[in-house]
Amino acid sequence: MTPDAAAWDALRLSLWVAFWATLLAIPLAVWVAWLLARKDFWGKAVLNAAVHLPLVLPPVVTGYLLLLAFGRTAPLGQALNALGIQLAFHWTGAVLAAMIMGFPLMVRAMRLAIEAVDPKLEDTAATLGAPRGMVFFRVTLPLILPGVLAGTVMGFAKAMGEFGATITFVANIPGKTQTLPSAIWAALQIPGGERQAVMMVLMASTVAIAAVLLAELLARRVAARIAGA
Amino acid sequence: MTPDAAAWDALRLSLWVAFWATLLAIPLAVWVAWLLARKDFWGKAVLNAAVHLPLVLPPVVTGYLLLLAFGRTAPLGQALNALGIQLAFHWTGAVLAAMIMGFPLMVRAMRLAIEAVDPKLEDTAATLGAPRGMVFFRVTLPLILPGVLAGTVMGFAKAMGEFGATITFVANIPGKTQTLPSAIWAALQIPGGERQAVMMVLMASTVAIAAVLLAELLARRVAARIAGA
Amino acid sequence: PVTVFAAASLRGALDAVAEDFGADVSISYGGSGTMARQIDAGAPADIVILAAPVWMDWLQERGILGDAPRTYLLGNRLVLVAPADSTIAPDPGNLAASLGDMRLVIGQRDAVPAGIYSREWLQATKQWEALQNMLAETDNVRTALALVARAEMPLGVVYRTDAMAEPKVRVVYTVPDDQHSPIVYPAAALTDAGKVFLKFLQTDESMDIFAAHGFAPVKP
Amino acid sequence: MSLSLTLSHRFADFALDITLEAGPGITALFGRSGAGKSTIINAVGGLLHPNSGRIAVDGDVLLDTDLGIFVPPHKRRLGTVFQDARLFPHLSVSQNLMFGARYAPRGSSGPALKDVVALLGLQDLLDRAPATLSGGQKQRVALGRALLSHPRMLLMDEPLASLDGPRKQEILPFLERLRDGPLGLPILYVSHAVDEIARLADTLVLIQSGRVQAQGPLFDVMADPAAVPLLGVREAGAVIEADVLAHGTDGISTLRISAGTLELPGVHAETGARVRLRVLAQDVILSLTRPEGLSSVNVLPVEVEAIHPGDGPGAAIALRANQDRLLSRVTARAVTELGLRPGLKCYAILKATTVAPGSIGR
Amino acid sequence: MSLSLTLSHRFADFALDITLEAGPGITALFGRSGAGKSTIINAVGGLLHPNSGRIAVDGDVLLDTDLGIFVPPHKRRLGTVFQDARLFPHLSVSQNLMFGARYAPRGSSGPALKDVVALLGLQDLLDRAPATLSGGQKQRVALGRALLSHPRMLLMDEPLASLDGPRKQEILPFLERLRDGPLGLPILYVSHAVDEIARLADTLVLIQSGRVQAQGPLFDVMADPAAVPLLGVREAGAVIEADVLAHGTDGISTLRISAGTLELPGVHAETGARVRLRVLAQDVILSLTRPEGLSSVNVLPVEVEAIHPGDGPGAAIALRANQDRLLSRVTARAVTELGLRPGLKCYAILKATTVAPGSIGR
Ligand SMILES: Nc1ncnc2c1ncn2[C@@H]1O[C@H](COP(=O)(O)OP(=O)(O)OP(=O)(O)O)[C@@H](O)[C@H]1O
Ligand SMILES: Nc1ncnc2c1ncn2[C@@H]1O[C@H](COP(=O)(O)OP(=O)(O)OP(=O)(O)O)[C@@H](O)[C@H]1O
Ligand SMILES: [Mg+2]
Ligand SMILES: [Mg+2]
Repeated sequence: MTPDAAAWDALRLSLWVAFWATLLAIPLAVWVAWLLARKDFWGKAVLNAAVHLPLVLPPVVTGYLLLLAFGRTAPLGQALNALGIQLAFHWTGAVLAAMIMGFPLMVRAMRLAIEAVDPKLEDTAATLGAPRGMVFFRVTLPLILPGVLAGTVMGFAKAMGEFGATITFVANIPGKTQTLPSAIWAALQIPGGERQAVMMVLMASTVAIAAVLLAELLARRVAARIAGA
Repeated sequence: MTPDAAAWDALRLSLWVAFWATLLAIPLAVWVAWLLARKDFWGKAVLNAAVHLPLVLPPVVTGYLLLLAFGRTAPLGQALNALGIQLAFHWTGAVLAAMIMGFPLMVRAMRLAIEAVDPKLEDTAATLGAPRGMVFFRVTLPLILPGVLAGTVMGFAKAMGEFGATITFVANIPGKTQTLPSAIWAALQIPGGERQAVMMVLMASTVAIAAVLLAELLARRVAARIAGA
Repeated sequence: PVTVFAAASLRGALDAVAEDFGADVSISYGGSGTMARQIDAGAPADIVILAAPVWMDWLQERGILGDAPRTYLLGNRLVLVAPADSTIAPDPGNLAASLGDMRLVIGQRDAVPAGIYSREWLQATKQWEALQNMLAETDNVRTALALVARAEMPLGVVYRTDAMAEPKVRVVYTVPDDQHSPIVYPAAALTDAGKVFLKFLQTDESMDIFAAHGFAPVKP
Repeated sequence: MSLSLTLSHRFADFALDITLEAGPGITALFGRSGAGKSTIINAVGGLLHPNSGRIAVDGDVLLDTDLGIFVPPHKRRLGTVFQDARLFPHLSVSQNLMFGARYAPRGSSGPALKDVVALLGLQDLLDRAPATLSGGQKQRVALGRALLSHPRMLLMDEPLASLDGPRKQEILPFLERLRDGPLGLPILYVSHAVDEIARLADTLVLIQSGRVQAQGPLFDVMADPAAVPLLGVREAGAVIEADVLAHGTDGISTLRISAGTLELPGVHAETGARVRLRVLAQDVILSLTRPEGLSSVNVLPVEVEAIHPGDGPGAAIALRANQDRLLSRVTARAVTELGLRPGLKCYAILKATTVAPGSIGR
Repeated sequence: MSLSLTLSHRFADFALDITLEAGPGITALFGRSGAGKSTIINAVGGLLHPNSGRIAVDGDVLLDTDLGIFVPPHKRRLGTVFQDARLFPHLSVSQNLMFGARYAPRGSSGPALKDVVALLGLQDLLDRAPATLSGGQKQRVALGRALLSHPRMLLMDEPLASLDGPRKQEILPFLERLRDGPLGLPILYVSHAVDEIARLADTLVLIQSGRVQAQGPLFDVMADPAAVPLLGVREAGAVIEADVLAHGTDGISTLRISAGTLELPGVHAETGARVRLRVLAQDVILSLTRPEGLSSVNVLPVEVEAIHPGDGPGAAIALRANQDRLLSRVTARAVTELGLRPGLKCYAILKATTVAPGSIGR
């Protein structure tokens, strides 16, 4: 038995969604992680809690909240719609849902990496004349690369696997918003659909494992360069 | 409107499940993180991929897989049953599901922390006569404490929020396996159930945020001790 | 193409029916509550088919459906199933006796339509109280069915349509349809395309296919 | 160039209260471990925001806590060599070296990469990762990195502590050239090694427990017999200036000082140049008569100016040799036996080979 | 105690090939930056698994790549002081100091905590976090931590590099006492400072580019004029042994060596003790006649054994003073003027204040 066209569609969409979700989340996650790791500011606790919230809430709830915020009838959704941006019931919404669900994982990994950077190295870069932004891009960022990679792969895996929030926010329209997890879920709704589901589970796993191993490889390279091997 | 008794029951159970899931997962996660961070062995890639799998798979699938492995009719489940350990349809199963779902998050945080520990410090401890295990407990572990805390809080938050795998594996037995997320989900399935759901979402969020902030506080203490402030 | 939002338990039958429709049909399956909320939030559906009348009522109250009359498209029956190779022969009026220390699997009592019907039946036969601590509730009927199919639990209450599609279970009892509220699948067309598709679903050919999957026609 | 600095900072168990003025050239900070030297360097570099204070380089205020001025480190242009090397672990040696180059203002100048690489012996290390370097190699890269950032002043915290003697002997003249060359690069230099300081410094600041114990031109602080205990008995000695008269074929040069001529080996300055000589107090022998038949040919008529008995069995004798001041360390017994007293005229014998190679003077 | 070591290891750009034997006492490794000293320390400590080699301490084989023996570091009991302090950042100073105590075998002994704390001046730092220590303070804690782990041998990689002179002068005698006391603790000691090595070492190993250049008893390697260029011109000198005869009331002690008596300040040994004196070649002046009226009272009749002209303008003169060997560094011109030649009898003048305080000898 081979995966049917719908399964391939779902895989394609999932990859697309996960790709964009991860890509868009990286800079934001790095920034939030940096804020949480290095800055003290009013509302830091709130930000920290907010970042973790998608972990705690049942994904359906997150999906509903998204629907409430960005639905076609919601003011925010209407405003965005006026700008030509449609989120609810659209693959872009799946991207948003995947971003939000993966965000805590990305931020945490990057934050840990940032906390491990010796601020003395950043200070040293400053004494050599590098302004703040340059210090970040030439010292901090390269040093946290393994953490960024770790966060990215976690975010990507989560984006590939996200189901509850996605199906609630963008529904499960084959070829349009049906991601692999939604398709798997749908397959499980008919007796005998397990084989189709197993097929798709294997597809999802393969992609995710490939991503994990690729990230691992890259991280090893970075580490090897630092170790001088 | 106040939460009804069932909501309090669900909260109690969720806390109980999350507590055990986190507690039991910590040593295992630390160990796996250490293996992945520090050792090279045959099958490392497989282990790494396996740890990430629950992130990628829709939770329902994870729940089914658990059922396949630990169900009453599964050999493993029967073996455990013979030992008096019951998982399926039991809160212990919810603990297992929560552990598995939170595991990738815990391992990743701890692994990043371990990778940030300078092996030279561990070597130094060895030159002072400390055998491997002691080096781990007196040097490595205290140094990765912030990472362990981060992982723990992620695992705990995830355990508080886990729904899909849990309900598939242990179903929903009010007072026995009905966790807060599953109560929230149920409330959302009833027209007008939103208020009850909001109530429970607030309960879950409060607990999780408290956990996040507590962990933050502890991590700050540890960091302050190291900085000598 | 026609976009259909349909209750998950229609999966299979509805796919088969849609194959014969002239144009492209996209069917987004989901839980009734979720879909109702999605329709409310402006989902691009041409037609919605739910498994629970309450959610259709809810949509109507919110004025989403206009004054288009709702259609009760299909009906279904509740059955008691056991694993195919089990020899259990329960007394439908006293299930507790057959369960021993095992549990009866039903959909969530208040959340899953099949669970609601099951509760009504068990209440009507006065065994709800006795079974209170002998239930295992699931988040949808399919999970309930799977638990019985895998012999995790000896008995479960599911739709007849599910039982028919799953060879690993055996129907041990069909619940009389006067012991719970009628099981009906209300449908509402939201667009003209939806109306066309709804008409198509109601053709005899379509109804035959539904019937072959175990659905019963609804007599208004 | 001048550095003017007032600092006050409190750590849990330590208080720093410093006021110091340094003219152009090299200002050395000398003091025991924990005296507060690195803290000063950090404050000047902008890595420590002191409780209160004012720091100005050439009238350019870098910090003034009263006025709320705090110039961030990257705008200070003070190349810093830290006590620990602090190399960027993700960059190769050459990338570390060139890190600061792009932030140097247009038109600023400094030593060239190839000169620094050659001086520090880094030719074979350019592609290496810092993690693979030896302790001294790391320190050399850190030194090179600071030199190549085109700073307007260098802050150096024990930059040569883990280097071998020969390498130090190569680097010291280079630092002197930086100071004396067209850049006139001023250096704030922390060291435990008195010989390094005595050779390099123009201004010497002695720091003890967070306070300035003595400060002033090197000649004064070094030739002051009262500073002997702080500098260490074996390290005290005067510094005198000399003109190079001629270089002999055997490598011995003849130099003129105000009191006569000296024959010294290892003088690399050109004929006619003015050089600085360090004469350790312990290398100056006193004789009542002009000695004959000695291997030491440098004998100067001197007059005893003052006698400072030390804590131990030695005494520091301040001598005037025409315009120059010398310091001799003799035993207290010798003071009695030779009848040394202020005003006594006698002879100072300087061992030719014990005169530290002088730096080329200004 | 003896250390016997054969090592061969290859890094990308560096090859180490070492065979060395060290008897009891202190074995010094001396060599330029990047010579391979820390690599040897790491291999002995078990932190580097060399490509091939054999290491045995007192016949106890720690490594033998041929036999596949590799004793893990924690079983070697070699207290190591690394070039970088490597303190445990999460532990206080006192916790760092006591880290190794619990792993010491029952009945093993070593210096007491309070002695080490007093010696290293750590009294006020015990509750501090390593991050708040100065560079020298860190190094002192690292030193104390290694001392307190009751090792059977110490490996020290430039342990005093960032310490001030006075502190060094306190620590060196302590190390000597460890070596000479009941523990007889052997030490493998890396240093760039010749004076430290000349004072401490029993065996000296000169390492250059990963190879042993010279090794042997300190006296031999140090007094060998051929080693002068490796040690540095200003650092060469002989080591002689002397008996303390009497201590004068003015702090000057009288010592007997085979060729006569010396009057020296700063000798802290008891009357009757045997001490070791270092006489720098540059501090020995030669005279054809017995000089009179000099502040220097230590004059020994000597015979010229050999003359080694150096690369520069100086020459190293090997002298025999009865049983003892001395080294004098004079200018080549002086060799001619004084007519120095092997067999010539003349007088060596030793400046009393220039003799390095001797270590208490065996
Ligand atoms: N991991 C490594 N990879 C490659 N080369 C290395 C590595 N470790 C050390 N080296 C090289 O081996 C040589 C010897 O290093 P080592 O640290 O033993 O020197 P050292 O004698 O201790 O020098 P220093 O006095 O500067 O500390 C150096 O050239 C160094 O660059
Ligand atoms: N962050 C800090 N918290 C508390 N005390 C500190 C801190 N940093 C430095 N100190 C203390 O301030 C004093 C001065 O430290 P500093 O590093 O300036 O000494 P130093 O003169 O550079 O010594 P060394 O020669 O050992 O490097 C020391 O006693 C040190 O312990
Ligand atoms: Mg310092
Ligand atoms: Mg080294």
